[in-house]
Amino acid sequence: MQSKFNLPKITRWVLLAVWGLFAIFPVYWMIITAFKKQRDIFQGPFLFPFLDFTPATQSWERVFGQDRDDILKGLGNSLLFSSVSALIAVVLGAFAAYGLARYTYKYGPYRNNDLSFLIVSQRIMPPIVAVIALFTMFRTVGLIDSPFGMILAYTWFNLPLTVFILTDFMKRIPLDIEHAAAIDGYKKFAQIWKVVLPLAMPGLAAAYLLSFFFSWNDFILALMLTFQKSSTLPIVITNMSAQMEPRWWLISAVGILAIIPPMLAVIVLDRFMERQVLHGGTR
Amino acid sequence: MSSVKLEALTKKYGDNLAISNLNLECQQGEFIVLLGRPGAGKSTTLKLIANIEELSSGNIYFNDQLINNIPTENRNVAMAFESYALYPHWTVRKNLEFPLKAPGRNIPAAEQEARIRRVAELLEIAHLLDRKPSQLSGGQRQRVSLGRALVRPASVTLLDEPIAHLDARLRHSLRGELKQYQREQNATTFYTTPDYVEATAIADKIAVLIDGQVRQFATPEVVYDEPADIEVATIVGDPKMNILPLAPGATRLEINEAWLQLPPLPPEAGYIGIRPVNIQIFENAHPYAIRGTVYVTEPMGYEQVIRVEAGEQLLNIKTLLTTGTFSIGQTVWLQPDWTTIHVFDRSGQRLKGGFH
Amino acid sequence: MSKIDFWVKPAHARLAALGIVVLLLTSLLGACGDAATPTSSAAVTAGAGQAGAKRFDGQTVTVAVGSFMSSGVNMFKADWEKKTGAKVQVVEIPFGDLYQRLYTSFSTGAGEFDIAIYASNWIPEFAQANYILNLEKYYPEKTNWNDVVDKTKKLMYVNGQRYSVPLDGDVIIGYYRKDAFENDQNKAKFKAKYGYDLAAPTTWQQYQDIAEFFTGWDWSGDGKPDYGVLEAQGPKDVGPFIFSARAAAYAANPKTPGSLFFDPDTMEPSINNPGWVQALKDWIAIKKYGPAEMATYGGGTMRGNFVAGNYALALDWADVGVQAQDENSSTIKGKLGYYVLPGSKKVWNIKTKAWDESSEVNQAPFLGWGGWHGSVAAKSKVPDAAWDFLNYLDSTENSLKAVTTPGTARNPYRTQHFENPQLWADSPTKYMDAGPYLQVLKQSNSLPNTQFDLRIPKSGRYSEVLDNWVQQALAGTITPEEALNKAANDWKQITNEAGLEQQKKLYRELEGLS
Amino acid sequence: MKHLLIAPPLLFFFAISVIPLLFTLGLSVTNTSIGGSGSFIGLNNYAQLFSDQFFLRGFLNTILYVVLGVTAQYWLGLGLALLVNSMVHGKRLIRLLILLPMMIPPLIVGFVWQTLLDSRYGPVAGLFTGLHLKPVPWLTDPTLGFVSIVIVDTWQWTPFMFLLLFTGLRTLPKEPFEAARVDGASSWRIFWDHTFPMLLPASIAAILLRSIESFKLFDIVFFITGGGPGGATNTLTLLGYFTSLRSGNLGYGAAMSIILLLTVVVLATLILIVVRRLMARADKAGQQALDQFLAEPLPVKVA
Repeated sequence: MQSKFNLPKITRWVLLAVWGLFAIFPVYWMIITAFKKQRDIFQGPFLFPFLDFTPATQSWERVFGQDRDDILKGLGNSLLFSSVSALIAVVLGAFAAYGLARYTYKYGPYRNNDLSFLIVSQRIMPPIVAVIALFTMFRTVGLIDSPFGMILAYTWFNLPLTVFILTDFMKRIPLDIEHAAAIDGYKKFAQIWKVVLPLAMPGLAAAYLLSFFFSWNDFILALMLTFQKSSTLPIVITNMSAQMEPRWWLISAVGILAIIPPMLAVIVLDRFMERQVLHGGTR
Repeated sequence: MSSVKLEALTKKYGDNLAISNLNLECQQGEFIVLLGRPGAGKSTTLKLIANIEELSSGNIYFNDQLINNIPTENRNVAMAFESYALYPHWTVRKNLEFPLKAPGRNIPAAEQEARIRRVAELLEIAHLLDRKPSQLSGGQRQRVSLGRALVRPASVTLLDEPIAHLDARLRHSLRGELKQYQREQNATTFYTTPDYVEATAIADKIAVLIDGQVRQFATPEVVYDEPADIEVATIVGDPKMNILPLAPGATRLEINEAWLQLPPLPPEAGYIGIRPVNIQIFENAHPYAIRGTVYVTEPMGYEQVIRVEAGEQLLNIKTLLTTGTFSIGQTVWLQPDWTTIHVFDRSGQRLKGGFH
Repeated sequence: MSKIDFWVKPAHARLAALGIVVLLLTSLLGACGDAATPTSSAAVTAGAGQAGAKRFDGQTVTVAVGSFMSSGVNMFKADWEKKTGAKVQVVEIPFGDLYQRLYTSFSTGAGEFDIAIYASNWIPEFAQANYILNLEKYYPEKTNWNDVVDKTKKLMYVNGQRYSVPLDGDVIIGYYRKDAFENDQNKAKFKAKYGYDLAAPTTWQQYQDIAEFFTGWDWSGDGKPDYGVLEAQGPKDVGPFIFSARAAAYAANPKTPGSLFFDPDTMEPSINNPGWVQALKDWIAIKKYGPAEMATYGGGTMRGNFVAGNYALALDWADVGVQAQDENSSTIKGKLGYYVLPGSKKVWNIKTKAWDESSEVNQAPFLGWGGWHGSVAAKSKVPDAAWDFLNYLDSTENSLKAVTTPGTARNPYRTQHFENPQLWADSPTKYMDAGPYLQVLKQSNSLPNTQFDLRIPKSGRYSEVLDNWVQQALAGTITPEEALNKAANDWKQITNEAGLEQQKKLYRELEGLS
Repeated sequence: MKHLLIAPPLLFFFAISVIPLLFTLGLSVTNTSIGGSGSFIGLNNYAQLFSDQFFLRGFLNTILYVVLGVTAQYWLGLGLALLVNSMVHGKRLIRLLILLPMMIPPLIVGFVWQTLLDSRYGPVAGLFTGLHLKPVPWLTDPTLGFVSIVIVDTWQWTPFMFLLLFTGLRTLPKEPFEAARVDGASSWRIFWDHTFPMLLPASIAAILLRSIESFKLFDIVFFITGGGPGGATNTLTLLGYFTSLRSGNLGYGAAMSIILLLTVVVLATLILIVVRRLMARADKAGQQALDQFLAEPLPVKVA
């Protein structure tokens, strides 16, 4: 639409194709690895099933056999923690971003910018060492290895991200539209819920996806804060992994399963990201 | 459907005074036009009434009740924004529905539908109900915005230049219908515009806003015939009134080696104003007329506006097209109708009394 | 705009923020302390008196285990549960994080685990800290204790008391490609080039010769040039164990027992003596006989690669032998030969500060990492059941089943495991030629100069430091001498931090010097 | 009301973030280690850090990763966002494919690239030998190892930039672009005069967040090179992890984390000062254009 780069169509497609190849090839590699025997991996490079190597179902037999319960547990937990925590982080983040975009805060010497700093600084802290303290805190309040604890941890982890991303989107929503909702008889909360949030939809969708991805792929928090019943997929994968023998075929198979939920999330949320929601609202 | 009283409204943005000591009182059901140039404080006044902007000081009464502390959503005001402020994520129908469905309104579904129909027909947007704002033209959006303000009963309806971006035909037809509609609804309406023609056409009363103050608040006729000061006089009327400075104690007007005898004026008179329609123009030399050169001509339908350079003055003259054809650079003769002049003192205030 | 301003805010504002934070925190912590009175108590010992009830009815035993060891536990879980009425909950912990997770869990309060299954190297540290139970009171009921290999037995004692149940035996051995070694053409060529017969190497020099010989040409017949050697030289992996195993031949002098890592009299690190330096030089020298990526391979990658078939020599625990039997991974089933780690004819003597040379080869097999052992957590509410489960895992029958099943990570550690190759051939592994394999393992476990790994507290830190510096030398950024001197310096610092006398006492005890 | 809005993140800050921060600060002045109690040693850990060549190398690496990686990711992400934004067909699928690398669990990313780049069984090496070139030692040469990490990081995280910039693009108003197009401006000019400045807030958010994440770069290095060869690809978080959690030297590891934290704050501040300059300039240019646009055309005297 607006910023159309008037490159020739061919050039555009070529550029995209180059990136696409770069982006997709490793994924392709993962997919075919899931159908290799271990020795095919190390005798490669084999790129084309049936031509280079005979596809094997070894990995899938394990995925649907002896490892099924672990994988299902990991998938279920990851899905629950990631989707719920991302939702909470986005909703809370949206409200906070709205506040930072629309109001002036003054807590002692702290203004809006200091508050944003405090919030985003949580993200700066490298989790590697913090996890030990987190572990102790979680244990004190009995949240270790509990779904609630994990959702809390991921919400904490992603909230700074969502606040930061969404503040910009909030600032772009014309004030008049909100005022219109007030005039039309709606209280602040309803204004935010019915008008502001839908208009921040591309931002919300992006923030949700990023939060989802971060929780989905988190390793260190899950490592420290879960034992068993709340272990997530990355932990399950790591447990299957390479220390003893490089079961890359098996890990790849789980990897294929692991990208399905985030892909679904993208497919569902993509339409919102694309929307040029603010167009047409104002002069 | 309230009477409205604005008492000493003041709005400051930092050190800038946007509205200073603004007073206004109107009856229930009146159609008030706030007329003023851009930046005069029209929109701000509406926003203060709606409580979108916070008052710096002053009081607002609806039906003689002080409502300063009542939040926007409970004031029961309707408003059409200059920026339209449509909900871009909803269809036109949902946009119109939204105020009807607000908590506490309890409007039956059938009535909602009827109101939407009625407004959509009035504004000629019935065929657009299922579109989203981004699929509308600018004019269509403005009509939706206006529709959203009109669709529901409100204590006060605030319309911020609601038809400014419509095409001429619609603008014209809507003026009348809008007024009619609001009268039917018995709605108190505040309407802003910089266009005096529109203001006169639609207003029960015009409030002329200059520098955040009401300079004159009266019926359109009074504002036109008896402008309170030079600034009001120049805002009201198109093309604007010719203002000629007078030398102290002057008894005649001298322009281009000719002079015209003035009617008797009070001694404090500093300026006279003559509306463009009150100057006759002749192609040939004429007694009791001053000479000038045509600077530019603008035909406007059956009329024309001619600007004439006369001495140091650039005078606007409005006359019928049939008066003659004038070309740039042509020498013409002008004759004011002294019975219609307005007289202002040195500070620009109108001097009372007729000089006809 | 606004987003930017906060970064350039004067510092005092943020300092003040920190002040507030501290205040809040202290009050918060106080509140937590009051609120967190433990309410969960052990309601598990009930049921013991009920007639007809099974022994551990209603009890739950939670087992923490390093990830890839879990199947060696899981396979016996159901049977034991049926037998005793208890429940077993297996908690898998990613291998690399096991130490830290066990430690945090042990040290920070009510234990999540009743049983920990972990490296025997950590037994002394956990025992000293009283994190694990002294098992002496249970051992009398153990019937198959005597059968455990001697070296493995020693791993379990701290202060003369047993703290663990053995589940695994870890010793590093050598592998070679029998098919390539037995090829007549190769034999002839090798003899012509090096002047001695091609056979499993007995010294590191031979090892290097063989590696050189098999590098750069296609002796495996797959159309691509092959390599002489594959070892796990990658950083942050098993490198320190492999390197120590190589150093033992040069630095574990039978005349000065217990001096491989430290001078037991002074706790002066030995790792920068000429013996270790020689081992490091050797290790660097074989780089060119392996693929370039060998520098990044950890143990797992190395195994997968080796059994896929393009390498003549390798060093590893017993695992390569097992993995080679799996034809999904391996092209070398039946083509594998084994040898006790090569030795050296000169050994450094830390007392005389000279090489002791002899015509005899000094062989010093290395018990790297020490093997999986199980301990009962000191805070376990169900110690009896926990012991019973561990004992069940180590029963004569079960242990044999475990060590012969692929993927359990349990390697032979009982005399009986070594004695009947036919059992291996009949097991799920379908081990081909188990005889020589078991022979070499048994021998490596029982040579008089077989060396223990470093087992004193902070062993993880010692080996991380060693790894860091050795990696530098491998990458060629510093010389071997420099690297090991720096490592030795860091070791001194670690020892001092942990308390030199304390470390020395324990080191001597664990090396059997007292 | 307004206080309620920002209460949750602030609450999280005080309830969860501050404790680990203080805990880490506290640890960093002791010699606490797993398997032993610690005592106060003042700033010794910090002093030691600055003579620790692994730390110094890791520190330098971390900064280079951020600078190179984030720069590459930003421009690539922006380019992709513009390309996709201008597409009419197939956008959905393309977006999904572009986002794909971000969805893959870190351990798998590690092994995929490790095998891809392996000179023996990796297809990249296969490509090179196919072209009769010598295999490139992607992972075993210190410099190339470093470059490889940047490439993988870029592969995985360019989608992050893309996502934020693309959604940013979708909320820009249409009118200035239409006006500029009517004025006959070239795509290039439109980009520099309008798109880029208007996208700056979104860009800053994206760059800042990505930088913060990049400073914590861990899993890619961990799974691909383990910091090797010879520490050439180490990062501070990787060192912190091994120091604290693997070898249990908590005090020293905590000191590393604190230094990392300070570095991020300082560098982020610097980045933002520069960006703010840029933005101020862009604002000024925009303001001038606007002024010109608003100024009424002066009445032309026709002589």
